[in-house]
Amino acid sequence: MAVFDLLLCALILLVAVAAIVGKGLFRAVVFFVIYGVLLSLAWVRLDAPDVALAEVAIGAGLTGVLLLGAVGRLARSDADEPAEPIDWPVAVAASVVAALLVGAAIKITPGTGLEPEVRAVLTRTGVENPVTAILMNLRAWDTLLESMVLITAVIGLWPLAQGGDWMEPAGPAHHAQPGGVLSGFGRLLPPVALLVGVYLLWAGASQPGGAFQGGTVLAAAGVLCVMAGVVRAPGMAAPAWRLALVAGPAVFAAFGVAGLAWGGFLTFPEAWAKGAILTIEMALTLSIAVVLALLVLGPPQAGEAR
Amino acid sequence: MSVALPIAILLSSLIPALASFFLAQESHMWRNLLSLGGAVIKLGLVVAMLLAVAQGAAYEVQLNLAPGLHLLLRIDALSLLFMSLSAVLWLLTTIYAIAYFGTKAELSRFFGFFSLCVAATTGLAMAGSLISFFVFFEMLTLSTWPLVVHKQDDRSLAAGRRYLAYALPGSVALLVAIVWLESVTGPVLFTDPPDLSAVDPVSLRGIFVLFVAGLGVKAALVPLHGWLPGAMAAPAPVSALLHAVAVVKAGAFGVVRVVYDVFGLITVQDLGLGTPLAVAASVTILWGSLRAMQQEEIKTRLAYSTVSQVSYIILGAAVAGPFATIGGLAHLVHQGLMKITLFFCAGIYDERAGAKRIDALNGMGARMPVTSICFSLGALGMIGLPPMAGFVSKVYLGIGALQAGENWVLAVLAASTLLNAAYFLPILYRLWFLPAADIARGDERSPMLVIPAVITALASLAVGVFAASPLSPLGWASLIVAREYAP
Amino acid sequence: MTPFAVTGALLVALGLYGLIAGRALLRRIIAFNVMGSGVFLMLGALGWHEGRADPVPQALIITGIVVALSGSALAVGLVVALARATGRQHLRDDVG
Amino acid sequence: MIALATLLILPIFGALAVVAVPGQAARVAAAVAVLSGGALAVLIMAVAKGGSVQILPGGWGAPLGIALEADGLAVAFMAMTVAVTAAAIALAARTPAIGTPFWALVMLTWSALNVIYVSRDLFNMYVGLELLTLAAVALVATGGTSALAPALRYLFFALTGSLLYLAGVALIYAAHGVLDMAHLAEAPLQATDGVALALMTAGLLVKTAVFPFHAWLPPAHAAAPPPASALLSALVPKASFVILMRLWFDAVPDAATRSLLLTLAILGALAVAHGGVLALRQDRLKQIVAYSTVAQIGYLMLVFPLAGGGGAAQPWAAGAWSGAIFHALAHGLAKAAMFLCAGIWIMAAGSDRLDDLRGLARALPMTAMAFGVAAVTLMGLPPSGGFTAKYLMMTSAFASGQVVLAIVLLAGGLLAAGYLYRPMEALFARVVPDHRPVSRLLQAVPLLLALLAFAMGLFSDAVYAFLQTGRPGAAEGGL
Amino acid sequence: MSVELLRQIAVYALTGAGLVFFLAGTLGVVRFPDTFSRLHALTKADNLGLGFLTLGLAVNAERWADVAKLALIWALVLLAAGTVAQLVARSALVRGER
Repeated sequence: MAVFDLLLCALILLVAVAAIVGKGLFRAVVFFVIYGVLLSLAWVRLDAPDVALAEVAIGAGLTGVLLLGAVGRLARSDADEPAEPIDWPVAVAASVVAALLVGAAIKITPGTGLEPEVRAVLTRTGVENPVTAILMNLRAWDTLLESMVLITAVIGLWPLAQGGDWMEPAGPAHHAQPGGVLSGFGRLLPPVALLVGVYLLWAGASQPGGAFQGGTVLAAAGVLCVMAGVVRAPGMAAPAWRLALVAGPAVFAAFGVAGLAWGGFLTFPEAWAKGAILTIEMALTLSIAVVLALLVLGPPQAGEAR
Repeated sequence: MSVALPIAILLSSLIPALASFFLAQESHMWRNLLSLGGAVIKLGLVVAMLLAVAQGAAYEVQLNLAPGLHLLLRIDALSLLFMSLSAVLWLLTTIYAIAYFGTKAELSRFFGFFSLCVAATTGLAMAGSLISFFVFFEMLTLSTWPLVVHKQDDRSLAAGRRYLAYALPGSVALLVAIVWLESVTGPVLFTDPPDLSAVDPVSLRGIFVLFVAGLGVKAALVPLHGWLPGAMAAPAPVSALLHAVAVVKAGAFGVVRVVYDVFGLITVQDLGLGTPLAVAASVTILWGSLRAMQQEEIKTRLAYSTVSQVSYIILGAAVAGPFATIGGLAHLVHQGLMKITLFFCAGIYDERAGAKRIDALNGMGARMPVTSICFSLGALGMIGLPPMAGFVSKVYLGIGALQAGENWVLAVLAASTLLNAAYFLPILYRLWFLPAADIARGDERSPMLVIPAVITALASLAVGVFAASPLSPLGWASLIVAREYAP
Repeated sequence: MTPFAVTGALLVALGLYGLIAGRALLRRIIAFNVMGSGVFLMLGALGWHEGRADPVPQALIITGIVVALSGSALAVGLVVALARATGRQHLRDDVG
Repeated sequence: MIALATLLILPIFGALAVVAVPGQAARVAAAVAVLSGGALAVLIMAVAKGGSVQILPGGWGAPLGIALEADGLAVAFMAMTVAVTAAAIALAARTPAIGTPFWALVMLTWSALNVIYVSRDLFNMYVGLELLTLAAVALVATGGTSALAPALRYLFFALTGSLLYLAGVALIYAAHGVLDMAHLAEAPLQATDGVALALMTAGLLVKTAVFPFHAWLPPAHAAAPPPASALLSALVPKASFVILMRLWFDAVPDAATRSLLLTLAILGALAVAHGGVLALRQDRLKQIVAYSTVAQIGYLMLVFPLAGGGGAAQPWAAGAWSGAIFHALAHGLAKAAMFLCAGIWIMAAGSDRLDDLRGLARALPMTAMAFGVAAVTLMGLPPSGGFTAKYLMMTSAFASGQVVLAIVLLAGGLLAAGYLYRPMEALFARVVPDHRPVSRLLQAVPLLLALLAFAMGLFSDAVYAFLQTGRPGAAEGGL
Repeated sequence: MSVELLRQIAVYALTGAGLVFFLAGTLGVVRFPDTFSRLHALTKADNLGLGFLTLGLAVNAERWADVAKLALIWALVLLAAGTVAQLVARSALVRGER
């Protein structure tokens, strides 16, 4: 198996170099998506299925779509894109950092980390999957802040909209032929995606999965619906979208404050921990789906022919 | 150890200052009431404190800024001397300023910063530790700048820029000296002088030089006096109170504090710093007088005269003889009274007769007799004609120099007396003996301008004549020297 | 699993190079993501011990990936807005 | 404990409420400001009486969970944040060009700051830093199309900084198996910690915009709308500085080598010089004030070499450490006041070019006074908090023999006088320009902030004593 | 020749065939001149390859649930590949390639 790992590592490095220093912006983005997929393979080899799922869904998937959309909008043909000249002083600095990091990575003998402690406490967290236990209970404060980071990204894009206000639907106008293949595909896939997303959310308690991975799949389904013209793109005008956007962190924070009543900030009583976590995760998945859809579609551009 | 009085004195000018900032331009009545009221109350409080101190009362207030950083207000004879001088003169100058400005613009701002300045000066007088002195010293710099640039024309803005260009590096030098000393000896209080044994002589000299440099800017020692003549662009009340009393005296007062309460006279002599300081003061005295002779305008001539006169005080501090110290301290008050009279008269000439240049003063004696008499009294006093105040301080300085064996100081005093005569007598000659130019005008119809000048002129006369009595500044100065610094 | 840790370290350096020396803004965003995933790979690989992966780094990495996405989304939004407003695709020529 | 939780959660609910109900954005922000003020008062009392207040979210505590602790330093910074943010909100309420995103981003920046101040967990600080960065960059971007390029440069610098920091955290976790600072302090130093700490420090220096990583700060802070730049300049770089202080004073005090202290001293000195000289050459007020931030941040870096320089003669402990915090607080208040003044003058005279400001002292006296008071604080002249800071740090410098650093402090003060005098002189020009009147109430906002900096100077004894609660040992002993 | 051995052989045979078809598809993409023929190669070969691969994995899977999941994956990928091929073809047409 070591040969496979070495081969995988070499491939990852090669694709990463191609993405960063290779010729052409569109090629770089394609290489980046491939890099994401290879990386999730690496996570599978490292027995981290949750991370593999997150990496391929969010890292390769959504970020890839984001970048592809951007390359499309920047509308620069690839032909005249020169390969970037090597900037030697920075290269030297980077290689020094590389040397330091590799040296450190080799010197560190991986220990058990906090794995035994987590295992000991797992039963009291209300979920079986240790990663979800950490995310939703042990380090719940990090996850709440992380969902706020997502909201910040959306609000950050808000002033970039044409009129500085994001009242029209998100993203560029889409024209899919009504009877065409895309609209057909757009009607067929979403129900399945919905099923997979909810499954991922539910399975998160005991197997790899969880709010973020589920949310991403739902977001992808949402973006597809918008592209297929099945649904009008979400926009800040509709209060429903805004509430959906805010639901996740709001529920999470509400539970946090409620926790003050019986133990402490963000404390879930062990009896209802599983129920509480699942409610939070459902709200979180909804919010994440809406946020990621808005992020991928980007701020509204009125009148730009797609 | 009652705490209320010193704080009350401080507040008596702080509260009017802060209040008048918020007054509208039109409410002259309220503003005048505030300033005059503040001045009267302060004078009353200072007199009350004088009487109490005479019966042996003592005052000390400590406001902790940081554990080592105490704002200590402590009353001793020296601080009382300087405080009573500034209280009296502030009242007179406020009256003068109200008449001088009438209804010109930006008066709320003016009187606000004016009272803030006096608050800083009294705080400085009462400061009981080096750091408290520095805090008020800097507040004085900051509150004087808006007064210097009050007219907001290019000339006064340039003067303001020069003033800060000198004052801020000066404050840096002073701060370095303070922190350098305190980092070795711990916080320095004027009550118990720090034991300087821990500091090696070389850095002790360095600290002393930095002290003199920092304070010298305000005391207008020669190389550092550049800002003073330019500051004459400020309106008359500002140059009268600030550049004759508050700011300049603060520098001299600081040097006296440092020489006596921080280093102690013996250490200064042992380190061999007494003579160089005396030389610096003498150079300033002569240089100031020489430059004064070349000035065309009244106020710039008076400014250079201030530069030289203030150094008498520093000379008194530098010379080791007790009489010199008494002479120097007495001169602190004498010079204040005489110089403010001259500035008042210069202001009246400018305001009433539009006479800024000296050659415009021909025949003013006839048209403005009272002002001219006051001016003459002040001028003669400055020259040091017996029995005027100037003569008393110069005599004591001379005797002190003899006691300390510094005979060359006598020559300096004599030379400066001649130079004073050289730049004051021509003015007197023009006032009384030259015929008035035909278009000359001028009247003394505004009593509120003239009365303060008369009072200060008479005071400077009385201080000279009744010098022997214990109540006079001279008597007071000898009390200070006897009680505090028996060398 | 040191090979993955070493790869992570090299990816960090590669990403750092791209982030600083990149001319086209989108390329710098890609470099940012590569550097981020490099750090996560290093963190994850060093947490792997005899067949069992330490769950704490996994949770941190999932949080990190989502944060990296938000960063990239904001960056892409800004780049597109800048390109549409000024037609410029890089920050190199002006001061900085 | 309830008060601390409220302070942490309020801005988060505020941000969510603003997104949910954009119409009431200004009112929500005002309500959050008022309630936070109340919670803060309760917290100050609690910490003053009973020492640091701790929260263990989820009840797990370190090393598994995250430990949050509000000690003197954290509560002081939270207090300054409440004051500055409330003032910025007050001014923004009356600035026409402010849209809904601004309000939400102010709330988000605020919550990120509170998170960072109280966090004791290295990764939690990373998430806080990222939330702060994205909110701050977005705040800059609200400044319109001219603000896009500076915002992007800010984002790339900040993201590089965060990832360098994260790389360090990864190495620390891999070597020690622990993220909590208290546990890290007890664990023996490992061989790889040198690299990890170097990376983390480099990352944090980039985010604090210390020379030579400061290129992003002036264009970004000048391009943002004035209330936003008040928050950006006064608060955002301070957060990563707090983490740097926690790292070196709480987590690994004995890992600090001579070379590190020397480097930080040199970078600090260069920042003071570079920021000051460049500020002298700007002709727009916001540029001057932004470069002044670069210079003032240089002072903060001097705390590392100066710490522990108290010496026997001083009757106080941890002079340099407390001085640096005094400086950070006083600078925050004064800098926010200055940017709000700039905002008011832009409202009145239309632009912040120096020659458009000529004569405004007569037209808007209160704002000129506020700018004057803030300038005095930045120059470090008494009676301002800036003076107490400079005095404490200078005494430590002299006592520990590092006189060069005292010279840097003084030179910085003079440079500040230099570049702040030009706007003052322009304000005091005689010509009264035609300007739109600004209500006195609005002018009072920056004046209040500036006077707070003075009050910090006058009552510095109480503030000093408060800062000592939960002070790390290394602050007195030195690195 | 236990059932187990037979299963192993079947798995290897099927996955091997799948890989061969993937290889063919990739070769097609590299060698063919224009977009349409590349698309042709890609969709045909890769889908077949995928079919064999999924069969091989299904044989290898222990539980029926996994087989169902594999079938779902196979169906979805086929659907996606078809749609994408259509879209790429149309955009190539729009861009005027004949």
